[in-house]
Order: sequence, then C-alpha cells, then structure tokens
Amino acid sequence: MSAAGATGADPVLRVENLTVGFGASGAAVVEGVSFTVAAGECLALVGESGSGKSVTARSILGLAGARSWQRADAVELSERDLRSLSEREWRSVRGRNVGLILQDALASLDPLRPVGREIADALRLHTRLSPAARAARVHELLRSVGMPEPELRVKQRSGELSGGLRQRALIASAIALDPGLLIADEPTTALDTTVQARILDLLAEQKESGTAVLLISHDLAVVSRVADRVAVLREGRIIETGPTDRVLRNPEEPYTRRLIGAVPTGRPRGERLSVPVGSAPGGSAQRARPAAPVPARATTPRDAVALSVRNVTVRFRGPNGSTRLAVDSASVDLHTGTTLGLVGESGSGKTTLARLALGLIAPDAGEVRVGGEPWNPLAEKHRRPVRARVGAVYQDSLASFDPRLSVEAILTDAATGGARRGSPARSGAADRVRELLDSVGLPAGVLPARPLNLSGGQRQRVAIARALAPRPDILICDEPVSALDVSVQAQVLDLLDELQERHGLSYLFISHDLGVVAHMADRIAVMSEGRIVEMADTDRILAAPQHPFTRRLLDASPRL
Amino acid sequence: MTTDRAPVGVPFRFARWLLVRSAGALFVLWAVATLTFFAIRLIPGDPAEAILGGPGSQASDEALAAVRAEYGLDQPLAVQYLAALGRLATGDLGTSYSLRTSVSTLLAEQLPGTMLLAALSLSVAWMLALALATWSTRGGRVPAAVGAGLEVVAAALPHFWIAIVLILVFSTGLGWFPPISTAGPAGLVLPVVTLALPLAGFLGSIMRESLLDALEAPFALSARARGESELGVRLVHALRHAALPAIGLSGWAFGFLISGAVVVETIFARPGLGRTLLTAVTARDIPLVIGVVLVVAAAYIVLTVLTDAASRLADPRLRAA
Amino acid sequence: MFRAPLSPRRAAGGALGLAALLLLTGCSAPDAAPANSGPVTGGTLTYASGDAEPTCLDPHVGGNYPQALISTQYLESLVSKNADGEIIPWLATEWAEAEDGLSWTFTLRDDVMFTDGTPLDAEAVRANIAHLQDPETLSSTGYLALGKVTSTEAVDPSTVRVLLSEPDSALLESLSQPWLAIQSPTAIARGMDENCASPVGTGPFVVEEWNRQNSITLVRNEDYTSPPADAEHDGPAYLERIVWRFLPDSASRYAALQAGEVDMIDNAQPDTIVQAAQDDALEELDAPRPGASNRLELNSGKPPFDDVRVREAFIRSVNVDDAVEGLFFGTAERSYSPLSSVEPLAVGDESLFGFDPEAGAALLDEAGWSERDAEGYRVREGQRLTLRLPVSTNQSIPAEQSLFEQVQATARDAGFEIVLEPLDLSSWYGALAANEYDLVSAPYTKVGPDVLRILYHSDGTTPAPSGYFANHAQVRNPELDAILTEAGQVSDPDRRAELYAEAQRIVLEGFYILPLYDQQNTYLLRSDVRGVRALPTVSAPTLYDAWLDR
Amino acid sequence: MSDLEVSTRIARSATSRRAGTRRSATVGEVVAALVIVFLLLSALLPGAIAPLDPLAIRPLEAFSPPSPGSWFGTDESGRDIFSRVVHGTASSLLIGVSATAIGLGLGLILGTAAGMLGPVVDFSVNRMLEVLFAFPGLLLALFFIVIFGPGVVTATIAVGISTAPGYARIIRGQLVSIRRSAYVEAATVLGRSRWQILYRHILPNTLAPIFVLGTLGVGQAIVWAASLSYLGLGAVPPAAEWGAMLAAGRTYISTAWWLTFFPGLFIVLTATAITVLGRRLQQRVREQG
Repeated sequence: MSAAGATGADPVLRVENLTVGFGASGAAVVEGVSFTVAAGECLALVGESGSGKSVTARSILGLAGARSWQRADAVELSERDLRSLSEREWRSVRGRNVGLILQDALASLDPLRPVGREIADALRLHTRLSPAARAARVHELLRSVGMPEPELRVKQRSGELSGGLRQRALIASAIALDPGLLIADEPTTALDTTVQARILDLLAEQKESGTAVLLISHDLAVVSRVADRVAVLREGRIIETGPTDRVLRNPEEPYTRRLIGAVPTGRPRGERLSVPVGSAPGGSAQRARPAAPVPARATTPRDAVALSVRNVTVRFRGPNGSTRLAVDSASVDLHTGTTLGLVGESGSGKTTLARLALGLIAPDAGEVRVGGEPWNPLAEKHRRPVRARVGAVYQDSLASFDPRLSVEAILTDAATGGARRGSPARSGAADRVRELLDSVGLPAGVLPARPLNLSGGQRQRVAIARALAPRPDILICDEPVSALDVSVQAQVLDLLDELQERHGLSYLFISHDLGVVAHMADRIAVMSEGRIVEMADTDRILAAPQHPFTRRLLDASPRL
Repeated sequence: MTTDRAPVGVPFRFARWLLVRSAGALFVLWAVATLTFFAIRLIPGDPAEAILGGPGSQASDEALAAVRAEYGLDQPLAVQYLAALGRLATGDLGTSYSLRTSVSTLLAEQLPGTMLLAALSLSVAWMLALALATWSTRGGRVPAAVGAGLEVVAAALPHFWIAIVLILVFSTGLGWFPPISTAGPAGLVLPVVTLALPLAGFLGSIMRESLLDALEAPFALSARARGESELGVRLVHALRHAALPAIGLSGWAFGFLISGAVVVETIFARPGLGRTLLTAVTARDIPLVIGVVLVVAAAYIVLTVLTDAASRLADPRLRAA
Repeated sequence: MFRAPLSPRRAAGGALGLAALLLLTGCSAPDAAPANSGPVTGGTLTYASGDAEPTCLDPHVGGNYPQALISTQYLESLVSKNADGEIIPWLATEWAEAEDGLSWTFTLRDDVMFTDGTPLDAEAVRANIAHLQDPETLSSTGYLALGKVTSTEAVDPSTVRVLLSEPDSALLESLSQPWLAIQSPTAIARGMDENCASPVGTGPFVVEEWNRQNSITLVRNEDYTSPPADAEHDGPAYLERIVWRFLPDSASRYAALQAGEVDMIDNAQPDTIVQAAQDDALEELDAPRPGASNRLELNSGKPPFDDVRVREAFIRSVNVDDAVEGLFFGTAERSYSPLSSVEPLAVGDESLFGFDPEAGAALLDEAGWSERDAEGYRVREGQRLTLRLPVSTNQSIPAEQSLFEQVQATARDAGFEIVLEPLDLSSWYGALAANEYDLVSAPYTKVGPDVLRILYHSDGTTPAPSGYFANHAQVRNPELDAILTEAGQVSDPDRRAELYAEAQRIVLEGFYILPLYDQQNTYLLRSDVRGVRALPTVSAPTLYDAWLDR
Repeated sequence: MSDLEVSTRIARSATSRRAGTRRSATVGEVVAALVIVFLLLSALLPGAIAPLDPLAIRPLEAFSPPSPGSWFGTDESGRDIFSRVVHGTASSLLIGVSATAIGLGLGLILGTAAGMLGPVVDFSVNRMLEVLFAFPGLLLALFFIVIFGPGVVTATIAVGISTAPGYARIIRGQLVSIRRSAYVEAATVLGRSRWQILYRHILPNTLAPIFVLGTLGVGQAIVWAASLSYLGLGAVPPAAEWGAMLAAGRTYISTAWWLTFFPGLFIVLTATAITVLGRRLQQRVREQG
C-alpha cells in the first residue's frame, strides 16, 4: 500500500472546493472540501461525528437530502461533471458508476425483501438482463463476496442473516455493476472485530481489482488497514491529508495527533489517551502520564478477590421451548483494585455474565461472591443492603436514566440512597453531588439539565458519577465507551483510570474491542459461546495467546 | 413470501404458533358465548313475555307457561346454559323469539350483506388511505398539512352524520344514488362511502407515518444509491412498509366497521347483521342477540388470527420475537 | 343543493289547497290527471312501510295495525264498509240479527276458494272464530272484538250462525276489521309458526316470500273472484306482484319515494306531505283511522289527576293549537272529540279545550297547588306537581313526540313538570301495567263507536292477565258504564247515537282526555300509481284496484 | 386493538420520527386550540355566547332557516338551534370526559393489575381483554344499554366501558416496558426496593402519558356517545345534546337540513380539535422521554 497509486493514475473522482449546507439560510456543514480518488486507490475520510464526512459522501451521489444545497468548483466522476446532472441522469450514474455501502446493513437492506432481490435491483435498473441472467449474476456476486450457500441466502431477508453476511450482501448489491467508484460509509461499525477484518479484506480486494474506494470512518485503526491516503475532516474542513502511514506516523496537525493519541489499541495499561484540558495542543500523548505506574500496579495485592464468579451457568428458553446456554460454567476472579477485562463477540454471553455479577438474574448453577460473601444466588432483600458495594456503567447511559429526572435529581437520589425529600439522609446531599460532579469533571452547570440534552460524553460521565455515588468498591462496566467518538472515548477511559487510582476501585470491564480491553485491563478473560476460553494477564494474552479464538481475535483487531 | 423460503425450523414454529393462537381463539369464543348468555339474563323483564311480543300482547298465563316450557326457560339457569352450549357446539343457535325462525338461517341470510358491505368499505378505505398517504408524502409542507388535516377530520366523522349529509347531497340533492340500499350496485355506493371515510382517516394516518419512516430509512437511501427512482423507492420498498401496520389493523378495522354497520344499515334500510342486532337488542331477542354477537366475535377472532399470521409471514422481524 | 325552507304559513296554504283537492276526490287517490288509457295489467308495485315489521302475518295473532296493512292484500273479511259508513257484503252476501239480538245468521258466497284450494264455507268461518278465541292463538284485538260471542254453528255449508251472550250492536263493525279476516282452516291447522309465515286467505294477492328484516313479496291471485261490493272492478288484480319493504326511517322512506325506488309509502311525515303537495310526481292519500282520536289520556286513577280541577287546569294551560299548526303544517285537523272524525257518531266540544293559563292557575291554587318551588314548579305539601308521560317510540310519530315536548314546555310555565319517557313498545306497556304514568297517548283503532266501551268502561281498568288494560284514563263512572253497556246492545240507530253522544259528553266534561287530532294515516305515492284506495273499514289501503300508468 | 390504541400508535410513530425535534405549533394546532377555547367558553358560560333559552319554544317560528336573527335557524319547535348547540356543549363535553374517565379508570385498574401483579394475573387479564375486544365498541355499549336501559348516564358508562379494554392494554404495555427499562434496572442496582422503584420511577412515568391518552380518547367518546343518542339510546329530547338533536332533526332532513347539519358539525369540530391537541400533547410527552 503506497500513496504512489494516487499520483499515477488519473482520478476517478475529483472534488474541488465542495461546500454543502442545509436549509435555505442554513450554515455550511461541509466547507471547501477538495480531494481525488484514483482507480485502484482507497481514500479514507476520517473524522468524528458531525465532521461532515457522511454528508460529503452523499453529496457526491446527489443524495445529501431534500433540503440541502451545495456549491463546488468541480465534482467530476471520470471526467464527467456531476454538478449539472438532471435527476434521471443522476439515476443512471448511481449504482452503475458509483456504489454506496452504508453502516448497519440490517437497516440498509429492505427487511421485507429477500436480499437476492435487493442485489438484483441494481441489475434490473441498469441492464436489460433477463431475470434468469440476473439470478445467475446475483449468485456470482454473492460468491465473490464470500457468502456461504448463496442459493439459500438469496431467498432470505436481511433480518435472517448474521451481521457479517448482511454486510457482504450489501456490498454485493453495491458492486453489482462493478462501478468505478465505491463509497463505503462506516462499513464496519457495530461489527465484531473478526467480521470487521473480513469485510475490510473484501474492500481491499475491490481496490486491488481497480475500483476506486472512498472509505468513510471515525476509526483510524480501521482506516489504516485499507486506505492508501487519509483525509482528516474536522468541522466540515479537511485539515490534513496525505499517505496513510505518513499521516499516522507523524501527523502535522495537533488535532490529528490528538485523534491518533486517542486510539487505545496497542497502548500500554495506564497510559493517558486524552490531552488533559488546558495542556499544550502540541503535547504528545505520552507526556500526559508516564508509564511509571505500570510496575507499581504489579505490586498491588493480587490475592484479595473482590468479585468471584464460580462456574455459573445460565440457560435461556427460546420461543420454541428449546433452551440455549448463554453462560456455560464460567469462572472468573476480579482482584481488588484491579481491572478484569472481559472480551468476546456479540452473543458470546458477556452481558449475561455482567447481569449475573450485578445480581439482576440468578444463575441456573454456580454462584457469584462479592468480597467472599454470598451475592448471587441470594434473596434480593438480603442482597439489597450490600448492593452499594457494586456499581454499574452501561453502554447506553441515556436509557439508564429516568427520562423525567434532572442530573441533580439523579445524583441526589443515588447519593442519598433514594431518601425522600426533607429526610435527614438528604442533608449535605448537595455537597456530595458537587463532589461527584468534580470527580467526573463535569461543571455544576449540568445539574438542572436532563440527560437527553447532554452530549454522549457528558452522559457517560453522569452515569459514572451515579455509579460512584454509593461509594462502591466494584464497578461493572458493560461496553461503557463503544457508543462514543474516539476522542471522547479516550477521555472516559482516562477518567475510569483516574478514579480507579483514587478510590482503589475494582473494574469488571466488558467490551467487544480487544484494543480497548487490552489498554484497560490487568487481566483479560476471553469469552466465546458462553464459555471463558482463556483467562490470563493482559501482556500474556497479547504476547502468547493460547486459544485459537483468542488468536483470531488478536489478528483481527485493527491497530495503527 | 411463504414459509418454504424461510430458514429451516420456521415452518414448524409457525404451525406451532398457529395452533396456540387458534386454541386461544376457541377459548375466547367460548368466553364470549358465556358472557353473552349470562349478561342477557340480567335484562329486566320476562323473556317469555318478550317472546309473546311484550306485555301488550295480553298473553295468558297458560300461554306464558307454554312458551317457558317450549324455550326451556322453566329450567334452572345452569341447565339452560349447558343446553345452550350443547346446541352451540352443534352449530344450532336456537330460534329467534321475535322473528320466529331459526337464528342460524336468519344469520345466514343477513351475514353476506354485511360482509359484502364491510369488505367493500375496507377496500375503499384502503384505497383512499393509500392515495392520501402517497399524495401527502410527496414532499412539500402543504400536501403534508392537508393530508394530516383530512385524516384527523375524517377519523372524527360520526357515521350517522356522514350518511345524512351524503343522502342530502347525492340523493335528495343531485339524485345520483338511491338513498336506500337497493339490490343494484348503485345502492351500495353511499353506505360503503359512509363506512369507508372514517376508517380511511385512521388507516391514512398510520400509512402516512410509516411511509415517511420508510422513505427516510437507510434502505431507501441505499435503494436510491442503486439508481432507484423516487417512484421506484415508493412502489418497491416504502409502500409495503406503509401497508404492514395497516394490515395488522384489519381486525380492529372490522370491529370498527361492524359498529358502523349498526348505524349505516339502519339509515340506509339495508338488511344485515348490524340492523338485525339493533332490532334484536330492542326486542330483547336473546337467541338472536347471542347469535349475532357470536358470529361477529367469531369473524373478528378469525380475522385477527389471519392478519397476525399474514403479518408474521410478511415480516420476518415479527417471527424473531 | 338544499330544498327551499318551508314556513308554516306557506305550508298551511298548501295544505288548504290540498284539503280542497281531497274534498273533490273523496278518500281515494286523485285520478284527477287524465288517464291516457284504461287500467294496465301487470307490473310490480313496491310499498315501503314505516311500521314495525310484523312478527306474524296472520292478523289473528296479536292483531296490530301493521298486520292489518299487509293482510288487507291477501285476507278478506265477512263484511266491509263503504265510504258512507254503511256495512256492505263481502264474503258474506247477507246477514240478519235474531229478534232477541242474541244470535246473527250470515249467508256466505258459495263460489269462493281459499288460495290453497280449500272452499270457503260455514265450517271455515266457525274454525276462524274458534281460532280467534283460542288462547293459544294469542289474539288480542280480535279476541276483544268477539268478547260477546259464545259459540258459532254451521247451519248449512253456506250459512253460519253466531251466538252471543248479550246483544252486540257492534258485531258487524267488528267483523269488518282485518283482524277478524277469514283464513283457510287447512292453513290454520298447520300450526302457528307456519301460518304466521304464510297465511292463506281468499284475497287478490298471495304471500310468496318473506325475506325477514327486509321485505315480503306478494303475487297476484289469478283465480280471484271475491272483491268487496264497492270495488272498482272484478276479476284478478291489475298488479302482478307487490314488494312490501320495511323502511323504519321516515326520512329514508320519503327520499326513496322521491327517488322512485318505491311507489308508495305510509306514515308520511307532515313536512314531507306538504312538500309532496308541491311535487307533481307525488300524490297523497289521507285516510284517518277510525275508532279513537289521538289524545292525551289523564290518569284519573291516582294523584294528582284524581282531582278534576287539576285535570282541567292541565288542559287549560297547555297550548296545543300552535303546536299542531307548527308541527303538522296544517295537515292535521285539531280534534275536540274522543272519536275519530271518520266516525259518524263522533261528538266534539271545542269550548272545553281553550288555552287559558289564568283559569288553569286559578284552578291549581284552588286545588291546593299554590306554592312554586325554586324552578318554578307548583308544589303541594312539599310534593312537586310532576306528571310522567311514557312515550311509545313505536306508536308516536316524531312530530307527535315533538308535540309532547311543546306541551311539556307550555305546561312548565303553568307550573307542571312533565317527565317525558321515550320507551320501546314492551317497556311502554310495562309502564302502563305498573300504573307508572299520569299522561299517556295510546292510539286505538276499531271500527265504530263501540271503541268507547273498550276505552272508558270501568271494566277496562281491571288488567288482563298480562297486565294490559285499555282504559288508561282509568275512568270509573257507573253512569257512563250503564250508558256504554246499553249502547253496545241497542239496535235502534237513533237511540244508539244519542247514548254515544251522552257518553262522549261525560268523557269530555270530566276532562279525562285532551283530544289532539285524528290518528294520522297518510300515504304518499308516485302519481303514476293509480286506483289505490283505503278500505273505509280501518283505512288500510287496498291495492286490488291499483295499476301502474307507465 | 381499539380506536384509542390506533390513535396513540399514530402519534407514537409520528414522534419516533421527529424524535427530539421541538417543532412549533402548526396552523391546524392553532385552529384546534381556538376551537377548544370556544367550546370551553360555551360550556362554562353558554349564556354569554348564546343568550337565548335553548328550551324556549316558539311553535309559530318553527323551521325557520339560518338567518342573521338566528344563525343556525330554528328547529321543529321554534327553538334557536345556535343556542341549543352552544348550551349542549357542556353536556356533550361532560359525557365525553366522564366516559373517558370511566374507561381510563377501569383501564388503569386492569392494566396495573396485569402489569404489576405477576404472570398469573397478567395472563388472566389479557385473556379477559381479548374477550372484551371480540365485541366491537358499539356492540359492547349496546349490550350494556340493553341490560341497564337507555339514558344519558347509561350511555356514558357504556361508552366508558367499551373503551376500557383499549386503555387497559396501553397502560399494561406502558408498565411492562417501563419495568423492563434500563433505568429501573439501574435503580435496582443502586439497591432500591420494589416500592421505591414503583413510587419513584414506574408510576410517574406511566401516569404522565395517561392524561394525554385521555385527551385522545375524549374525541372518540363524544362521537360514540352521540351515535348512541342518535340510535335513541342516549340523551332524550328536548335535552340539548348534539346526538339527540341530530336524531330529532333527522326526520326533517328533506325540508330543513339545518336541524341536523349544525349539531353534526359541532361534533366533528370538537372531536377533531381534541384529537389534534391530544396528538400534539402526546408527542410532547414522548419527546421528553
């Protein structure tokens, strides 16, 4: 992969000074963006949510939306000026000359139509092929995207396919008429890492076969796998562009540096990811906190077990009476003051384990102990008094807040054990709430706000503050950052680290992203199909994975 | 969209589901029958006298006794109930007090008319709703506002008032359609429109909302990106999504239409279940009331099961649950 | 789009013209428009009835007006009545009353067959009267009319003798009613359910099909031979079939007639009658029913109306004339008599019913209802002057119900509280049976003044087994009883007239009733339907002479 | 499914799309608001709007068409239709509101029982609701009326009862979804007792939308009640109730359309206005959660 490809061939797509806005008087969300993509080349537009990457991609297809407007000096697809196209000309371009792959194939393929039809549509619209010929071509395409048993799949609907197969189907529909340009908008987000890897390989193949690929992503690590060149977007402007390895090795722009710095993958435990507020923009990530504490951690007592899960088993009853093992005699120990990372793919039973640890469901066999005391199974009324010891941080924090309550109400309630207004327990609550806000780095200004009106990062901080309110010594964090932008994710991860330092907390840290887990955890438990297939210290897992699944996970997880 | 296309195991699960569902339906039917039977016993007044045409008929005690014996009204309630159930099981709905004929045959006469009316009204309502939904979602504030407005107003129209206004304008005024339901198709127009309008209001709203959802959904975007025209997006993708919830509502719609039929059949002097029910109710014709209620309930239940099945087959997302 | 509104004034005008028209043409539908040719045979006439659908087509069973309407087309009686009110031959050619008045002998036509082939003979008549008197038949009207009949004997095939417990001056009139029509004994023998569905008579039409809740189809009786003496023609009827529909909703009914969906409707509403008068395509047939007039009966059997002063006060303080004019557009003549204006012996006294609130108020004060409560109603000993008026929604046309509302409103000014209770028929009967009423309007149709005996003889206050009784005013006046009994027996016409006049005077001066108008019985028909006339017996229309001029 | 569930469903999907977006009132909503204000005025002080006595008869001025003197004309007894319609507002609204209250009350009891008292109760209540749903709305109402006789009160109760199943099912759904919600789980993790959770989270979040639900229901309730009056099973003349007025005027439809037109118009206006506002409120509530 070299940038050379870019300069040599003449560009398939040339965008000159593109500006896009919404509403008659609306401000531009994309401003003066210029880039080119050549045949057999992959250009990645990287940026965080709201940076205007998707809008850019869509305006190239003339699909920016009904109320959008755009200006550009040039939008050329293999020398053809796209700016002056009529609606029907657009239609001839879409699908034939440009293919689009969207995030979340579940929603991007019509859930009511067999995927075969969806794929065939492109053919129906742009070719005169007979239905039979189309069917044949569809099989061909499915095979080419590595879809197992295509003849069965064509008849299934997107809802009946697994995430990976879905995405393959979507790609197949996009490349049906192998267009010169393929636009992939977050093609792998919300996919398991192993699947993600395969999809990225697929895109790479397309590129090799001479297609120009415009890849849009928020994830630098993903980008680094396929992209030849990277363009970093921020607030609608391209602030830095260049060959992938150059940009990643030595970024020129501080923002780019910060983005890169925020990627946890391959970063040692305890290393700071985000730039502390007010620190010099030029500051490289390393300086934030020396790697010193790492050995220090090694000395912390490993024998004291905060939370122990002893070969627990959980069965779920399926709709047709069949039972499924969600957790299969799993055992893990969380040592005091440390972080146990739990990694696995979707459906591997991670969350069920978390709910067990939180005492929200009872195990069918085995038991969970907290600080050696029985915890689950246990009658709720006996567990309630000690619940203060175990807190939780969820992925979707918004859903975990009562929509009627303000931040203040939420924290006060959490801090005072749900005491009613005016009860003595409430005295001094206000100070405690302030204290909590400080500890998670939120201004007092958010108190009257409702979580709905906060940003994702702020919500997650409120969630953490709430978890801390009863002064727990264990936090169960279930995918706490997977919904967040990379820089925000960095801040939250750092916050968790700090808090652990300050309060000597023990974390059960659950994530599908090995990179994140590896960065956060002292020990890692790898989970697959309900079983703990491997559990060891982080470095051992990274250095010498035993279980084949662990190895696959490791290979698949993208790093810079 | 048949089961054989679905992955292995689904046909079995579907059969199972259908079985459970039908069992439930039978239970409901029984409960309805029971409820009706006992509820009607709460009515003040002597059924025997009702049979003889009210206290005015000067029925002698012998006559009353005779009637009680004939209709088994002298038996204890439990016996009557069991007898009623037994007859029900054999499809015998008893003899109408007021019309002095077998309820089964009577309903057999009345049912087709009402079903025809309901079916026609439902389809007309569907067409109206679809037309309105597609038109009002073609973009632009005005169509959207007008569409929404029409729907709400239509849904708020009382059947009897529509009927009156329609008769006033199209029969008395313009003389286009007969004011009463005659044999010919012309006689059906006004009743059908009367029933269809409010229903179209409800269905229209549902369809418009789901149509908008569908048009903004990612799969619509990727369809466009495939080079699909706006019309194509609607026909190939969006309309099914708009239709689904409305299909699911057919059971409710039927109930709504039957309620309307009571009024409409009376105003347009159209023989049918609705009118029969009203007369039966005022005449306290117990067997007839039970008969009508059972038929309606049965039709309703069957319809709900069918529509549920249809939606399940049409929409894999429902099977997941 | 909408028709021009109709002011009562203009309505009245129209009605006057209409009345004139009626004078010219008597009681039958105007043939004034020149018929382009003679009567045409064939065609189907659609009749839309606003009355409740009968539950039994055999008028012996029960016996109400809806049954009379339809059975007139396929059943016939022993005698009929002509426009001058004289009894005329029908199935019976002649008759004679015995000297002692305790038996009547009828000579029957010997050439008449029922439509099922059974011959009409003395035995058939005997069977019919037996059928009427058999409690199993559940006859009401016919049963009452034959109250004095003890037995019947067939002298010879064409002669039948009826024996009475006491002389009955009303027997012929009773027998002329459709509720006592003669049916095939073979058909009767089939049992009630079957005979209710398809009764068999000697009439010009035959019941072909009964499509319940919808319509009854009648077809022509090709072998018809027995028209009444006053019929326009003989031989089979002109019409080939009659479709008898039931359209309870008056507005739909009229609209259907306008649209030509139906050829003839009954129970026409006043406003539509006036409108039809201005419409060349429609004709009117006004045939007030015989028997009692429509009147409000004051329950003298319990307070407050057990006090004659309160009864008079009530009658004085309600304004009926304005109401009748406003609501009936002059189509209804105000009545001041207990009897229908078609009864030759009817006697009225307008002076008793003038609207005079002052007089009314004085009477109430005198009767002790002097205080008024917060809402302005009269009270006595804390008791409010409340009158319950159960209204039979089946028997009172909308205009009449509105009239009661207006009575309610004017009575309110005088301090009466009238509680209107719209009830379905059986609940209404129930309310009467339970004596839970102070006012009631109960139409009663019977041929001849003998109806007075049924309505005002104290016997009428003792309820029948089912709780029904006809004397709703609960008049218990021995003098009146004596007069009515005698009147029911004397055969001398003058004496009879004298007695009935006296009886009516007593009823009127006792303020037992507030007469309103004749029992409205107006038919509207398309002008191209000709020859329809109402039988002078109970004013039910006969379609025997009817033909379609199309 | 009931009319009510349908209406709520409409509003719900409408919101899910515009989630979060605070849109300003549309023209329709403004008009609806004005109509409601007018109706409330007519209900509270009808005398101010229509000074004439709605029951005062003037037999000789019967059937006079709409004119500057009497805007909606007069009826068969010469009563001023405009004042009757205005004075009827109170009773019609009252019927609609109390019917809804009854339905909501019953629905609340059934729904809460099903939603809170465990699977057994839930199952039986659900079966019961299924049974009730097998009677289409008017059927249930007719039934009730046969048993307890016609009249305003029974008609109101009847309509109330026939709407109850709809409310019950919605409320149950609400409860169940809230009990499964992440924030209830979070409260459990914080060690809150069932009663604390019920009192602090479940009830408030269930009750908030119910009031809105009611407003959506009132419109339909008024229409059904009017239908019953029209069939002669509800309010009786001379009461100035819209349905009853329509029924009475029906006879004169071919000669005096205004007797039926205006009461009907008011029913439609009221139902429409209430529904529009109801939907708006519902979207509001949902936007907040």
